[in-house]
Amino acid sequence: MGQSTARTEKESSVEELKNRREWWFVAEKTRSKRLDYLRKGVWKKGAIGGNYAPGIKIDLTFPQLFIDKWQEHEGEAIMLQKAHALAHVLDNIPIFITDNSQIMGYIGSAPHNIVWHWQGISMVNEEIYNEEGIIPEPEEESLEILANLNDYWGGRTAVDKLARVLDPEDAVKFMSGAIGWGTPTSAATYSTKDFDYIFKGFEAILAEVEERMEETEEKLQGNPSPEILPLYDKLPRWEAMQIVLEAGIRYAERYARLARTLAEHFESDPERREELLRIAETCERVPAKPPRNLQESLQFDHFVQVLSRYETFEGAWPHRPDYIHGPYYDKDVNQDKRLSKEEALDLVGEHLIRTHEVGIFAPKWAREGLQGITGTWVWTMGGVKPDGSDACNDMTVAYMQAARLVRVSNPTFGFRWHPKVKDEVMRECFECIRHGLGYPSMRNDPVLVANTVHWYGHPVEEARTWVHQACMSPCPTTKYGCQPMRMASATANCAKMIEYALHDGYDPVVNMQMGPKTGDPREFKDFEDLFGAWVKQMEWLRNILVRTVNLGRVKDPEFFGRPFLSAIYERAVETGTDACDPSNGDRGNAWVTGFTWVENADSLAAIKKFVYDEKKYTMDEVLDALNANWVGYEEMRLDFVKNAPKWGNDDDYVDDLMVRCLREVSRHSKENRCPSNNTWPLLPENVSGNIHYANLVGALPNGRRLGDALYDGGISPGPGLDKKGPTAVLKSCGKFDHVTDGRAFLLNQRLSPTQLSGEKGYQLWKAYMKTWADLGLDHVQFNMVDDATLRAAQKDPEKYQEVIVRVAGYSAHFVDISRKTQDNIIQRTVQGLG
Amino acid sequence: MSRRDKWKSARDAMMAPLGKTKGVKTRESVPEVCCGKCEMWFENAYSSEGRGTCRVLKMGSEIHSDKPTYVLEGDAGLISYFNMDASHCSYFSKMELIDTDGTECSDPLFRRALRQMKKFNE
Amino acid sequence: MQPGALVTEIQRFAVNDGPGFRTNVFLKGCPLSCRWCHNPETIAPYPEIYWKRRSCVQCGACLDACPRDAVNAPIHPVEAQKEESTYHKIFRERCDLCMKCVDACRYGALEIVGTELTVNEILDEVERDRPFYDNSGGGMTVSGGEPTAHPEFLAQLIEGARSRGIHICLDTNGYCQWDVLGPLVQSVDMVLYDLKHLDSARHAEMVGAGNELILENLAGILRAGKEIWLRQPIVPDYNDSWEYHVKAAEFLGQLPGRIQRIDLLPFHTWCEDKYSWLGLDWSLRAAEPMDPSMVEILAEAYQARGFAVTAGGSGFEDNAVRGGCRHAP
Amino acid sequence: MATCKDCKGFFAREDDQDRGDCVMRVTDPRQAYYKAVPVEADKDASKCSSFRKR
Repeated sequence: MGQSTARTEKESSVEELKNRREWWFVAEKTRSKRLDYLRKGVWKKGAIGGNYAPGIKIDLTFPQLFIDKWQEHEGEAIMLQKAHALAHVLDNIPIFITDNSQIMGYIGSAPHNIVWHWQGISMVNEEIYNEEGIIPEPEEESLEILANLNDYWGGRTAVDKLARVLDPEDAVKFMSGAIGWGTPTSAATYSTKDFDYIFKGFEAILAEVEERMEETEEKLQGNPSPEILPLYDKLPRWEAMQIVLEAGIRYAERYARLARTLAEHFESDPERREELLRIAETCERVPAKPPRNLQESLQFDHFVQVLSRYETFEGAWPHRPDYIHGPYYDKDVNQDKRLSKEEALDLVGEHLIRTHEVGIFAPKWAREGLQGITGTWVWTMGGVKPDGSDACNDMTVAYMQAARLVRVSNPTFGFRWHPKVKDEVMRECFECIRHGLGYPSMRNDPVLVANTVHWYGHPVEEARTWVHQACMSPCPTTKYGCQPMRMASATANCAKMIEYALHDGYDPVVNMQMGPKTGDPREFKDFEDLFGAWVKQMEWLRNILVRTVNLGRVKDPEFFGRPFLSAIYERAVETGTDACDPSNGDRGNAWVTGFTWVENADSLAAIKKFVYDEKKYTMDEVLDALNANWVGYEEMRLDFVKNAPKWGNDDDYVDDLMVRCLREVSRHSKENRCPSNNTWPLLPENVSGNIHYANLVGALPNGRRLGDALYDGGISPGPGLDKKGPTAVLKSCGKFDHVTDGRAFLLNQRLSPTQLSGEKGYQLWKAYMKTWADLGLDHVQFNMVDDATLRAAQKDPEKYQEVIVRVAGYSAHFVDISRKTQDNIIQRTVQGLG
Repeated sequence: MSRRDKWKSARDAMMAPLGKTKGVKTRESVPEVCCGKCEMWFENAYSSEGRGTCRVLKMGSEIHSDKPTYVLEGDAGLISYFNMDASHCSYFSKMELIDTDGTECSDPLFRRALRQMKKFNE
Repeated sequence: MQPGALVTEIQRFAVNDGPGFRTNVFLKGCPLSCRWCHNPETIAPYPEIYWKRRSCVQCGACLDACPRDAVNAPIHPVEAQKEESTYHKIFRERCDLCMKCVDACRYGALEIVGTELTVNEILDEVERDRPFYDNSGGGMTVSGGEPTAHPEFLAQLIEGARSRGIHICLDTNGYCQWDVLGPLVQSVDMVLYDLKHLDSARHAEMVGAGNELILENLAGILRAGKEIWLRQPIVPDYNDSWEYHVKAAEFLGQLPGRIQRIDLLPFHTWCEDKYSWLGLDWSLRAAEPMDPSMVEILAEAYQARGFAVTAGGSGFEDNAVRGGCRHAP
Repeated sequence: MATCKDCKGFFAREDDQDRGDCVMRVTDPRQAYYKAVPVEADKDASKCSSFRKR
C-alpha cells in the first residue's frame, strides 16, 4: 500500500507536492541522482523507540583488532598503549567506497555496522551482550567473542576505575540513574576542535611534536629535579601522538590506494574513473597536508571526525562547517570556477549524509533520551567573525539548501542569529523550518557571546568563535577555549529537587535516602521553609553530580587517555599533556544540563498558591495525594493542573518563582568550580529525557503522576498548559536574563504550517524573531508539522517514513520514536491560527 | 560502621559482577524464578545490563540461598540482577510482561536484558 | 469604579485581524445574528455557560447544585461524547444563569463565558505584547460581538489605548447609527469593516437585518478618509459566486473613497465546538469548509479593479498597510 | 595451497609486495560498494568463499 501511494507521489509535479507540503517527495524530485542514491543507501543507525532497526549489527572486528595490540603493549603509559592499538585498527579495519560517493571514511567495517566503544563502562558492554538483534551472525560464535571481550574489560573500563575512587555513597547514588545521566569519562564524550590549527596538516603537527621531543630530550640530560621529573611522562605522550597521526595519514592512504585500484581495474565509466582518481589524490593530500580546495577540506574534516570516533564515543559533533569550508567553496565556485554550484551542492549534501550514517552503540538510557538518532550532532551556522562582522557565507546557504535536499535528521543546524544577518540568509533558515526539518534552531549570538564571556571569562574575540558543544552550549574553538571532554555529564534530573524537598530527601522510586534530610513538609510554617528545603536539595543534587564529573575529568588522562585528540589539540601538543588534562590551559566550559526543570516552578507555584496563600488545601492533603500518586484525588489533581498558575503564560505569580529558582541556581553555579576553576551554570534542556524519566519521577504538585511524560523541556511550558499563545510564552521566557541566569535555555515552539505559508509566513516569522531577539532569549526551535500529518504517520508509518520532527535539542524521523514520545509531541500546543 | 563502609557494601554489590570471568554460560543462565520477572524489582536507569533495585528489601538482605535474610530498614535498596535466583524469596511476585517487542520506552516493567528474557515471552 | 464591559476573550498573537501581531478584545453582545457566526458566544449581551463535553465526567455535582432543575441528569460519558449525541448539560430555557453549577464543577467542564473587565484590566493585558506590536506594526483590535454596541465603554477603551500609544483597529459590522459610529471611527487608527451581501433582502435573510445602514456607514467612513480594510466572509451558496463578486467589485469601486484592502475570508467550521458547548444547534453544521484556493479565484474580480485583496486577511501580506506603532507619550 | 596472491581480488602494495588489499564488490540491501581488507600475499585462501583464481 505504501508503495502504490509512493508511485502516485512520483507522478505529481513538484509544484503540487509543494502545495501539499510533501517535502520529502519534493526533495526526492529535485536532488541530483548521486545524492538520491547516497541518501537512500544510508542504514538507519538511530534506535526506533528502544531498539535498533533490523539489519544493524555491532562491529566485532574493531574491538578484536584493538585488543590484539592493546594486550601486546600492556604496562606502557595508557596513551601510548592506546595509540598502538588504534594504529593497528586503522591499518587493518576493512574500508569501503560506496558507489557514487566522493567523501571517504566510516567508523566500522561495513555500512550496516555500528561501533561499540567498550572502554567506557563495562555495564554497557554487558548491555550489548544482552541486546536483541544486533549480534552478528553466527550468533553463537559472536556471543563467545563478546563474552571473552567483556570478561577482559570488566573492571578495566574508565567508569569501573572511577567508581573505585569515588566516594561509595556518591557512586551508588550517581549510578542509581535516578538523579541524572552521566558518564564522567571522555570514553563517552564530545570535544570542540580548532580547525585553524588542524588544517595545518598532520605532517606539520608531527614536525612540531618532533621539535618538542628533541627539546625535552635535551633537558632530560640534566639532574632529575622537580622541574625535570614531569618531563619523563611527556615523552610517551608525544610518542603516542606521533603514532596516531601517522596512522591517520596511512588510513587516508588506504582509501587512496583503493580508489586507484578501482579506477585502474574495476571502473568502466570514464566519468566515475575521473572521480575515483580525484578521490585518490584527495586522500593522498589530506590529512597529511593542508587542504587546497573544497573536496580536500571536506575530506580532511571528515577524516578528523572519523578518527576521533575511532578513539572514543563522541556523542555530539561540535562544528561550524560553513565557517571552516566557506573560503574553499568561495575559491572553487566563485573565483576559480573549478566547481559548479550543483557540483558543490553534491559534496555538501554528501557531507551531511556521511555524517548521518555514523552509528555508535548507545546504551538504552541514551537511546530513550535521544530517540531516533546516534548523537546530538548540532552543527553551528552563521554567527560572527572574531572581529564581530557577519560570518555568513555561500557555504551557509549551501548547507541549508543541501539539508532540504537530503533531509537527514542528524546532523541538525543551530543558527547564530545576529542583527547583521542578511535577509537572504534568514530566508534560507526559514525555508528549512518551513520544510519541516525542525532546524536550524535559532540562537541569539550577541546574548550567547556575552554569556560565554560572563561564565568562563573567554576573551570576547574568542567567544565569537563559538560552536554548539552539544545541543545548546556555546564553546569557543580556540587554543584555550576548546573543550576536550563532556563536562555536561553532570546532567540533573531536576524534578527530583522538588520531589525530594517534599519527601525529606527520600526517593520512593528507587527506595533510597538520596538527598539531605530537609524536614517533614508538614512542619513547614510558610512557603519560605519549603523554598529553603528546595534550595538545599538543589544544591545537594548539583554538588554530587559536579564533584563526580570533576573527579572523572581530573582522572581521565589516567583512566582513559586520548592520543588522537591530544594530537589535534594545540595546547596538548605544546605541553605534552593529554588533551583532557585540565592543567594545560583549559579555561573551562562546564555546565549542568537541567532535565525536567520547569516542573519545579509549576510545583512550587501550586503549593504557594493553594497551601500557603489561599489555604485551600493543607500540606497533609497534598502529601497524601502525592503519596497515593493522585489515585483517589482526581478532582484535586485537576484543580492543581487547571487552576494553579503555570509557567509560560506571562503570569508574574509563577514567572517570578521561576526567576527566583534560576537566581538561586546561578548563585550556586558560582560556588561550584570545575577543575579549571571555572563555574558550573545550569542549562535547562531535555532531549527526550522527559520520556526516559517518566517512570523515575514520582507524583508532583503540578498534577503530574508517576509515569506521565514530563514537560518537553528547557524552559518550554508544559504541553497544553500555555494557554495564552506564543507571545505570552516568549514574554515569560524574557523575564530572566539569558546572560547571567544560566548557560542557555531551550524553548520549543510548534507553529502551524498554514500560518507560515507564502511570503506572509516569512514576514510573520521575521517579526516574531525580531521580538524574540528584543526580549533577549537565547534559543528557540520550531516544529512545523501539523497534527493531522503526525496522526496519519502514527496510523500508517510506512507512508510517512521521512517526516522529521524536532524532539528537543535535536531532530528525529517521527516514525523512529516511541509512541509515548510521539503522543507527547502531538500534545505540545500548536500555536493557533490567529 | 562508618558512612563510607555502609555505602561500600552497596557499591560493591553494584560493581560486583564486573571483573569476574563469566563466559557465555553464566551470562545465559536465567533461572525460572528470578528478580527480572518480579514486580518488586526495578531496573536501574543508569545502565540496562540487568542491574536493578528491590522496591521492598534493603541492603544486607540475602535472597539467593535456602534461608534468605530480609532487611527492611536502611538507606539503600537491595541491588540485584535480572537473573538472580529468586525462588527462595518470599517477596517474589511475578509481573506481567507488557512490552514484548522492545520498541516502547519507559515501560516500568520493561525487561531490558532483552535477548535472554525473550524466551519467557511465550 | 471604572465601568466594565463583558469580554469573552482577550486573544493574543492574532495574525489575521489587522496589520501585524494583534491582541483581539472580544466584547460580548451583537445586534445582528449572522447564521455563519464564528463567535456565537459573543452574540448574547450577558454571561453564558459553556459545557465542554470532553472534560465532563458526568459526576452530577452540577445537578445537585442547580436551584432550578435546569441541569440534565448524568449519562455515561462515552454516550455523551459520541459524535451524534444531542445531549447537553444545561436546559437553557429553565436556566437563569445563576452559575451555581459552574462553581460546583471541579473538572472544568462548565465554564462561564463573558467576564466583566474594566478598561484598565483590558489594556494591561493588551500592553503585555507591546514588543510584538513594535516589530510588526501591530496593536489592539476591538472586536466582538459588535463593539459599537457598547459606545461609551468603547470610547473609553479607545481613549485609554491611545494614551498608552497602542495602535487601534475597530472591527465592526457597521450596524450602528452614524452619530454613534462616526466619532468612534474618527478616534481609531483604522477600521476593519464587514460586508456580507449587497442585496438587502439576501442580507436580511442570513444576517437578521437589511444592509442599508451598513452601506451608508461604509460610505461615511470612506468620506471621512479613514483607513479601512473591508472584510467579506465567503459563505457557500450565499455569496460565493463569481458574478456576485464582479458586481461587488464594481459597487465598491464607485464608493466615495479608497478602500485600502479587501480580505476575503473563506467559510470554515472551527466554531462548531462553541455552538455545541453553548447547547445551540448550528444550521451550517453540515456545511463543508471552503477550500481557500476557491477564494483566490474570487479575488481576481477585485484585482481587476485595482483593489489589494487577500485570501484570509493575514496582517503580514505584502500589501498589508502597516498601522505603525507609536510609543506611549 | 591457494593463497591470496593467486586471487583476482588481490592487489599487492607498491611499497611491499608481500602485503596487499583484498578488494571485493559487495551489494547489500541498501547500497553497493567496494571493500578492501589488508591481507598477507601468502595467506591461505583455500577456505575463502570469495576466492577467484587469477
